[in-house]
Amino acid sequence: MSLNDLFTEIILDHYQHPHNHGLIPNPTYSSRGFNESCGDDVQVSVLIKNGIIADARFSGAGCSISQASASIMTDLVKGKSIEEAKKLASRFYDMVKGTEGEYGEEMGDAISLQGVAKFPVRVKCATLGWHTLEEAFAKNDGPNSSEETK
Amino acid sequence: MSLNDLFTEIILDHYQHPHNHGLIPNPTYSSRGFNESCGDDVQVSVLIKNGIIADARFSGAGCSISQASASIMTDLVKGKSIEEAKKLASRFYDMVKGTEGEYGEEMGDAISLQGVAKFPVRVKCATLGWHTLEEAFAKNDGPNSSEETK
Amino acid sequence: MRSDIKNDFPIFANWREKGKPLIYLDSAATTQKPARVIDAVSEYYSRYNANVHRGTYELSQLATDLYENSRTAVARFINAERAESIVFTRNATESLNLIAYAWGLNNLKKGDEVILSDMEHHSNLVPWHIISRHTGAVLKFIRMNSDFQLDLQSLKDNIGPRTKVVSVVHVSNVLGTINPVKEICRLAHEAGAIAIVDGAQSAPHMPVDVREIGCDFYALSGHKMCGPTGIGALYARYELLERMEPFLGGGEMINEVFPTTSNYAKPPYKFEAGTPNIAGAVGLKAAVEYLEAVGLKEVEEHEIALGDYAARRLAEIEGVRIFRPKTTGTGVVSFTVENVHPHDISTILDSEGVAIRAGHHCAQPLMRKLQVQSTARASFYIYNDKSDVEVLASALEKGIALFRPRKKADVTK
Amino acid sequence: MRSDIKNDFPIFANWREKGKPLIYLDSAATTQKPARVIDAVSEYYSRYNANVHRGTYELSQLATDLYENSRTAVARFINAERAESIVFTRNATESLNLIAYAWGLNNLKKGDEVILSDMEHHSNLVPWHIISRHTGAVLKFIRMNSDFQLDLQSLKDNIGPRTKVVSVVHVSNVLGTINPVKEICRLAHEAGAIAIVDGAQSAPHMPVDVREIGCDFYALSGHKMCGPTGIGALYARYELLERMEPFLGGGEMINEVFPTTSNYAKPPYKFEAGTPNIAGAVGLKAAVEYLEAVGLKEVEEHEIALGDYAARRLAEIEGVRIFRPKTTGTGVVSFTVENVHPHDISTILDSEGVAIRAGHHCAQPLMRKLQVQSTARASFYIYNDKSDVEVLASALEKGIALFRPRKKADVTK
Ligand SMILES: Cc1ncc(COP(=O)(O)O)c(C=O)c1O
Ligand SMILES: Cc1ncc(COP(=O)(O)O)c(C=O)c1O
Repeated sequence: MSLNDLFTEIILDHYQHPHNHGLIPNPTYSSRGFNESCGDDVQVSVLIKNGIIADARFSGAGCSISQASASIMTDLVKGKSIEEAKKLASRFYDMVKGTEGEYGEEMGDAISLQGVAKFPVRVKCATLGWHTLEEAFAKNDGPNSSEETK
Repeated sequence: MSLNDLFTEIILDHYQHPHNHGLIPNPTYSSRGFNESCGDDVQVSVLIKNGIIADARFSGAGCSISQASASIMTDLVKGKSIEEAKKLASRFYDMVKGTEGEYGEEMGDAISLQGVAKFPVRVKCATLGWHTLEEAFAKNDGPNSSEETK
Repeated sequence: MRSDIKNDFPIFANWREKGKPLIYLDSAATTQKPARVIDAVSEYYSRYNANVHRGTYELSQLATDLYENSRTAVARFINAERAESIVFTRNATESLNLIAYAWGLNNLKKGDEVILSDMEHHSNLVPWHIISRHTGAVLKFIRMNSDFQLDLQSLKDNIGPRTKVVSVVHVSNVLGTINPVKEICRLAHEAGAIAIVDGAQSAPHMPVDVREIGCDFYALSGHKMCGPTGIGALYARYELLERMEPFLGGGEMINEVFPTTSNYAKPPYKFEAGTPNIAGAVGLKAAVEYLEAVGLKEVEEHEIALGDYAARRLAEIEGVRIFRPKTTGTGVVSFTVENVHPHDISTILDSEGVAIRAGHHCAQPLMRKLQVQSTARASFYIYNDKSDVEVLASALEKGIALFRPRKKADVTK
Repeated sequence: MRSDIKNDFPIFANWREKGKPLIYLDSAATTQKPARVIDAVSEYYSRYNANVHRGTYELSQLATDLYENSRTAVARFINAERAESIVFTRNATESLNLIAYAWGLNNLKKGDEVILSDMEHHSNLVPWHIISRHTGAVLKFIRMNSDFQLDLQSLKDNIGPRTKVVSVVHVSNVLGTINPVKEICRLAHEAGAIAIVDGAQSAPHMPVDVREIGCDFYALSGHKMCGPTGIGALYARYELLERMEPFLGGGEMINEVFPTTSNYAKPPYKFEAGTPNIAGAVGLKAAVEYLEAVGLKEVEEHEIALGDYAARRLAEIEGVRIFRPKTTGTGVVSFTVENVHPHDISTILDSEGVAIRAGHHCAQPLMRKLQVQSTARASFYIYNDKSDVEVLASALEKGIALFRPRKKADVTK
């Protein structure tokens, strides 16, 4: 259980230089998530075009794991359908909870979060962005009105 | 710790044939007391004439100890001043709580409650009548209006 | 029941050292604790103690896991649909107050009706007195018939569009009556009311399935089911918890707090303000597992058999009157004895090592219905057997002899 | 402080078995438990377990005596005028909610004012949010100055005839600030308001005298002072308790119950509905006695010395910022580190066996005042010493090195 398994170079890089940081002005879906255990706060917004995630961004503040994971996530889901993104989320949960399995190419930089499985207290940080994305998709009121009016 | 120390003949006699049972129609002082631990319920009423307890009665329902003790008490306090009655109450508490001391003549039949000291759960029963008497005396509103108007 | 089951409970051996065996017949008030539960609590403090949920280190994560595993165990024990339907409280009383305050205070209006029953424990009466005082809601009662059973017709007659809550005790702590809660919940729901079951006396004593019962809320106490004091649970349908306002405010139950407003965490956390009784929850899990190992069906059968036997045996004694339904009794046997007050009975029995309860059993309105001030109550559990009933019966006979009516003696002036 | 005091707490030896010593620096969240407390709880269950108050047999009387003796011990611990001024609760949170509900809901009216402070724990905020929603009372705040101390002038400016309640934390769980509660209570009383002190972080750490402070209410948690989880206390001036409406309704707290009304027992029983955490109270008594034996003055001096030392040592590390008043700090040291999030600090320290807390510490409004999202917090207690500070400091230096800012790497596409 070495710290280097958790705070990998890739994680620290995403943390210090996050990708897709900010919010989409008229997102199709958006949501805000809290990590009750340490106060992490993440907002995720997504733009859908022709059934495909055309843009995904996040903002907020929090620990290296939550921020790096959200950064990686926004990279990963772009160009995917909602269904594909959800499938990836579920694969991701499996990985960080330490479920046996092959986690390969399709995980992209997220593979660098595999070490989280050895730090149970940090699982919630790693999954915060993904849960928030799923909540955005699941909101009862469907796509944000912004999409409706477009 | 024999049962015969507690349920003495005198107690059982007072229980089965209580003295001064009932209520005084226009009492100087009266109060009602509950024993929260077993539901005993005692009402005590007292008539003062010329600074002396001219009459004392009790009613209610409860266990042998609470009823016998109240019966004995009403016998004892008649003819005494309020101060004397209070002094007796305090002697009585000492006795049933097992405080060392000589408890003689002045206790009358109450001496038969000495065995209560060996049954801590029953102390509250034995003191209920006396506490109710003291509460009657202590009531903020002073003597009942019935005395006032007499 | 295993004949050596008493050995699981250290208190019996420890008490015997004092001279006489303990015949503990007050399990409806609180049960004794098996070593397994006592040890689970000690072990928690000696190995895993830390605050839960907000911890960011391993020890705290271990404590959190132990606490949450207990929730899962309680959910399984009463067949709740999910662990998050379980809110930890201090006891059944707090569980019932939680509903009355968090649901009642925010949802009841003047003229709304709350239906309780003639055989409720004070814990399912007084909270509604308080809430009805604040809201103007009206209380009504399902009547009890002469066989100490609830008269469902009186529910049907009273229930209607104004009924917002029906809350009843599953098993009476005085009579042992098992009430038809499934049918009562069905009637409540038909009328659009919420249905609450006070399970303080059912969870410890029989298999309970809250989904089969169909209740919205179910309250239980850990200390009455071999668990520690200070821990209880409220089961609730999760959607109800989501819609409800919180009860106590404080740490753990919030999402965001601003100086003058706050928004709340998801249930069950929304209802668990402040540091919970973590060791209590750990002990409750051990208790649940212990009872599951014994088998709840077996517990139930053992108790009913003992209750039946005791009721028969005591009824043979002259002057004894039993308050127990003819067919649906449990291990609770309330009785009175002519000319001997229940409190005196209890002292007499205590001198023989037999612990029973005497009093109103926190059910004064029921006492008035029974037209008694108090009763004596023997309540049996897994560690009791027929020999306990024999000791009880013969001690009782002895006491009755002591109190035989006598003429006015001349010892008093 | 005795150098072998760690041996009183079994968790340290047990944890060491796992490989590395436990440097427990989260005592403001909950303290570890001495063997004496753990054993008192076990012994209670193994020898004296029965329900309290209504018992009519010896075992129940023993349990009742143990429970009531604990009340006496807690009263002595904070120098309450009488044992009946102590109400047992689950924790400080419930104590504060009890006041808010039982006093606040029944006495506050639209436009009445409740004064809190900038450094309150959520437990002294959220209950007032709930009650102000129900009553229309308005919340105001005593401001904090730049040395992390309360600015009494802002209290004087705000207090007035509409002020009905002033409720403040005695010692801040984030800053360690000791607030001038005696002066605050005096100002409250001058204005005719009731004065409440949240003592969750003072009772465990210094001699407390509620009569000297002059407060009307004082709340504490057992688990923060070497006691069990699930037991806390509310001190109140007895006359206030007498005048107050009850909070939870149920068994034990009543005198007479009728179907639709009830009247109540005397305080403190009026406020203790249902079966209490008896074992918790027994353990709390053992904790109180343990702390009295150590000496509260000694506890206080030890903690302040350690807090001062740690604050100095950590401030030497580059990028560390300390949130602690210059003169009146305690054993609580909150800090942040440039470029390293508190949660990451906690993980780094945990890997060296050092348990600290990271987060908002249930004080989000205070975090906003401090303009941080969260802090790391080391909180010291009797079983900590300077060597713990050294391990903390060097682990922190290691972590900071790991997180040194780097250029955008090419490992990411
Ligand atoms: C200042 C303060 N008040 C109240 C509380 C609440 O204590 P508990 O969670 O034991 O109810 C705490 C504990 O974190 C605290 O530090
Ligand atoms: C039927 C019933 N309901 C509620 C309660 C209250 O339980 P507790 O005192 O554990 O809150 C009891 C316990 O006496 C009970 O028998």
